[in-house]
Amino acid sequence: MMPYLLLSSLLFSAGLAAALLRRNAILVLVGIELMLNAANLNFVVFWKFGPNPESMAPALFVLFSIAIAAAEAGVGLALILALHKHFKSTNVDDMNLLKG
Amino acid sequence: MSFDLAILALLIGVSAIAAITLRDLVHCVLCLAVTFASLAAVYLRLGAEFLAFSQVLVYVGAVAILALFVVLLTRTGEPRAESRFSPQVMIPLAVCAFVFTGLAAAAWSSSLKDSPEAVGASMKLKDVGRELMTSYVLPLEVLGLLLTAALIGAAILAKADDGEDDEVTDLGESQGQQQRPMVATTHSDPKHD
Amino acid sequence: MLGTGLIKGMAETARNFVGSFLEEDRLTTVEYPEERIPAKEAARSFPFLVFDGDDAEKGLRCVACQICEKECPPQCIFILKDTAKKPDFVGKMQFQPKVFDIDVSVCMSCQICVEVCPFEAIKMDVDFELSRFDRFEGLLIHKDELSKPNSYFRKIHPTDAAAVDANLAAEKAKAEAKAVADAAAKAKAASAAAAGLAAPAKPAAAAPPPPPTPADPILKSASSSTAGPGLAETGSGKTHAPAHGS
Amino acid sequence: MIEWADQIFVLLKREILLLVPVALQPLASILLSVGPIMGVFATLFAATTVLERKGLGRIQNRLGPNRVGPFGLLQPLADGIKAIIKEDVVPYRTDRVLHTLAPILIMVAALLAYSVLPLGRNMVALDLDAGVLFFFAAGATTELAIFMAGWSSRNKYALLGAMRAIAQMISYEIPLILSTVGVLMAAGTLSTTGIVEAQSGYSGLFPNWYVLTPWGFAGFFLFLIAATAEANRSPFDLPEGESELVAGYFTEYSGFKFAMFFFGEYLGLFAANALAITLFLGGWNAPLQILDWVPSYLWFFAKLLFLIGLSIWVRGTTPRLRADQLMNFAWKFMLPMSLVNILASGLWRFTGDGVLGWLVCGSLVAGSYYALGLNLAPKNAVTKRIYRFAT
Repeated sequence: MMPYLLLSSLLFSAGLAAALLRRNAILVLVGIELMLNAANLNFVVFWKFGPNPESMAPALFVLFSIAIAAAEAGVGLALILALHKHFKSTNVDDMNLLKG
Repeated sequence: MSFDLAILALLIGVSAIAAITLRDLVHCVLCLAVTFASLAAVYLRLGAEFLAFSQVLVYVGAVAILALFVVLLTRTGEPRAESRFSPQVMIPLAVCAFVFTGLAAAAWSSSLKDSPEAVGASMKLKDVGRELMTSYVLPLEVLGLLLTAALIGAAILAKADDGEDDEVTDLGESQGQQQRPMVATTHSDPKHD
Repeated sequence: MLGTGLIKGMAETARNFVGSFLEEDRLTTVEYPEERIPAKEAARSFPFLVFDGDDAEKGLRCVACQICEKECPPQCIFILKDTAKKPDFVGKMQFQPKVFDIDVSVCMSCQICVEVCPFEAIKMDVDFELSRFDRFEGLLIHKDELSKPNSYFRKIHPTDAAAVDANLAAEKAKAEAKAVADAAAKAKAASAAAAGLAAPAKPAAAAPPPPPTPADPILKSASSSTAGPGLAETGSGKTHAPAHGS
Repeated sequence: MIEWADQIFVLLKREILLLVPVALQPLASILLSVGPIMGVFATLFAATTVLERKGLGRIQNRLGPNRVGPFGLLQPLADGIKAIIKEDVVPYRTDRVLHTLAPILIMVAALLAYSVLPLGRNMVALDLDAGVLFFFAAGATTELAIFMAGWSSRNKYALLGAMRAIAQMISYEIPLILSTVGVLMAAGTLSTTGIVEAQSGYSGLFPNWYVLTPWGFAGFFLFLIAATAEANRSPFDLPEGESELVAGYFTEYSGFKFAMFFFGEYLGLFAANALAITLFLGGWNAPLQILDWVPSYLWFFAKLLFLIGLSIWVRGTTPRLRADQLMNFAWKFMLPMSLVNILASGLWRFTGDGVLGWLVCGSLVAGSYYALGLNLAPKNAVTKRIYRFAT
């Protein structure tokens, strides 16, 4: 169980680093996706190693999470496109105006 | 830790790090796709077939492709010479290291640490479907609503708004380089660094 | 209704598919190296040099006037004049080319050389199978290879050749008549000089009366009208045997 | 005897496995499943190329290839040798790694899909619980490979072709998956072998295939159309429209890499056709009960060849769609039609396969087909053009 959890921690920290460090908005979104995936991996691991492997709840939770992540990616990328239309840039540091 | 898991872990680690550090955005997203696919392999190894295939279908087949499209649609001329990372590097890195150690320590001190793998457990599709249609039918419907809303929202957000275009271009020209056609910019993509 | 057009189209292609096995007439192509469609009379590939008689050196019509060389748009013709002269078809002494090269990799088959040649010496060939292993030297065709007999020209372009032959025959006859007339005048002058000494000898060269030399356009139109049916025949004739598929 | 002929390959594999030491048996089992699949479908690819060229030739009143070997049957061999010994030209500015990986990935994705296809009774490499989902997951990877090919070439035609291909594949993936949902509902499983089992047996003279129900019939054709679009075949071959984009996303590929793309494309087509057989045409089941003695794999390949012939026929008939027609067809016809089809297959479960079922589901499917077709028809009917001066 330990290797899986370490792996998911690594994924989560990598995603966090991308979200905090990268300037490009797309990569910020990529980091968020990585963090979501780390959480999904944890769910599956806890289902497999946990006390109640008969329950389907973790699987369904991951399924919902995947679906929501897809929606989130779609809206997020559309937002980036809209921002790019305004600022001609995807650099999050450029988006420092409070007006649209 | 078995051999195949070691390979998968290595693949996930390397591709995730590559996905967040590479300069070329297309490479980043392709590495991200590798991460997703290897994660699906891990799910497969854990006996969650259905989740693994959903993961590939949704993440590799849709999210990564969508991200690639957006990368190509948002290219503006030559990439700027400045660093691809934010100016303050140390603080976020410290935060990430802290989060990693925290998570690892939590995992280490967990009471489930040495719990055995449930060998026979696997996600039978029939059970998943039955649960989905009985106890989780409301979340499913809400999810459908959410996806519809996201679809419409994304379409409206990404739609070209003709009315505002004039002032937008003024703002854009004052701020950055003029936009070049997509194809030409991908050609002039320098391979330095 | 949606899909009817597709079904109609698929029925048509199915008819073609089945029909191509049943009716040989449907097949629009021939199996090339074994069977070939005879060249159309107006076909042209690259220029060649015409010679009369059997000897390519002696009968060559080209007089190395270099008009074609100058007129050639892509400049694919190269001519070197020979110092020696030779008699042309009427017997007049003319220059001849020492070197006559055509680079068919450059030639664009425009036929301008043929248009400008005053001696009917350069004509368009129909031979298209000119692939060589050497791209530079191989496609530079020299005089000996360029020279082809008039009979070949008659075979590939019968209408043109008939007109050209009639034209040349007329010119030759005109020249001969002139020669005869000159000779007669000379003899007359001589006989006038020797007046009364001898009976006026009839010119021995009792040349046959020169054939009527109609003006060129008339001749051309006449020949082309006679060649009309022949042209039509070559145009429609599909002489290949329907032997394929078996 | 009949039993033996049907199961000869299964028995053969079992016998060979017994000769292998126990430690190596899993590996040997994999190889014994993968090797024949690759061999058989590579041969089928070779046969299809020559069949397609001859068929298209006949459709256009030509002879087709007939030079290499008797009746031109060795043509694929000559093509293969040519592809292998041809120079591999890689443009200067390409992204080398991606440029090399793309054809490999496209082949891997196409071959992966074969692991869940039942080629005969007990002849499936991987009997997964979620086999159909696996098939679509493998197919989704193809898009990534196409993008890699188009983007790494640094060629505007390649990039445009890749973008078109991806947009088209994403649009048609939805009706492709939705058109299978009716079958999945009826069979109650996502396992390919389970679906074939559900279609075995005969009611009267006819087999219990899903194509012989109103929703199955519509679903079959929806699936075939969507699969044709997924495989980028005519009339949906915009991504590689020669008249516009040179060769689309594999413009900058030559030699063996090009052959791999070609191979991958055909493998994708075969896989989609094989899945159509599995889902709608009863898999390896015989069409008539009295023909049950013919080995099951022969039925499978006979059906596969039939569908391949159909796709060649369609390719020889249809002209290329315009981009807006392509998208309109996907979103305004295929998608609603497949949704209606799911509804019809749900109704079928309650009405049964009697007269009532046929009446209700049949009229639902036919009516929506007619209505959606009307909607798709051009607003201004095309009339014969009249020239004022030319006669």
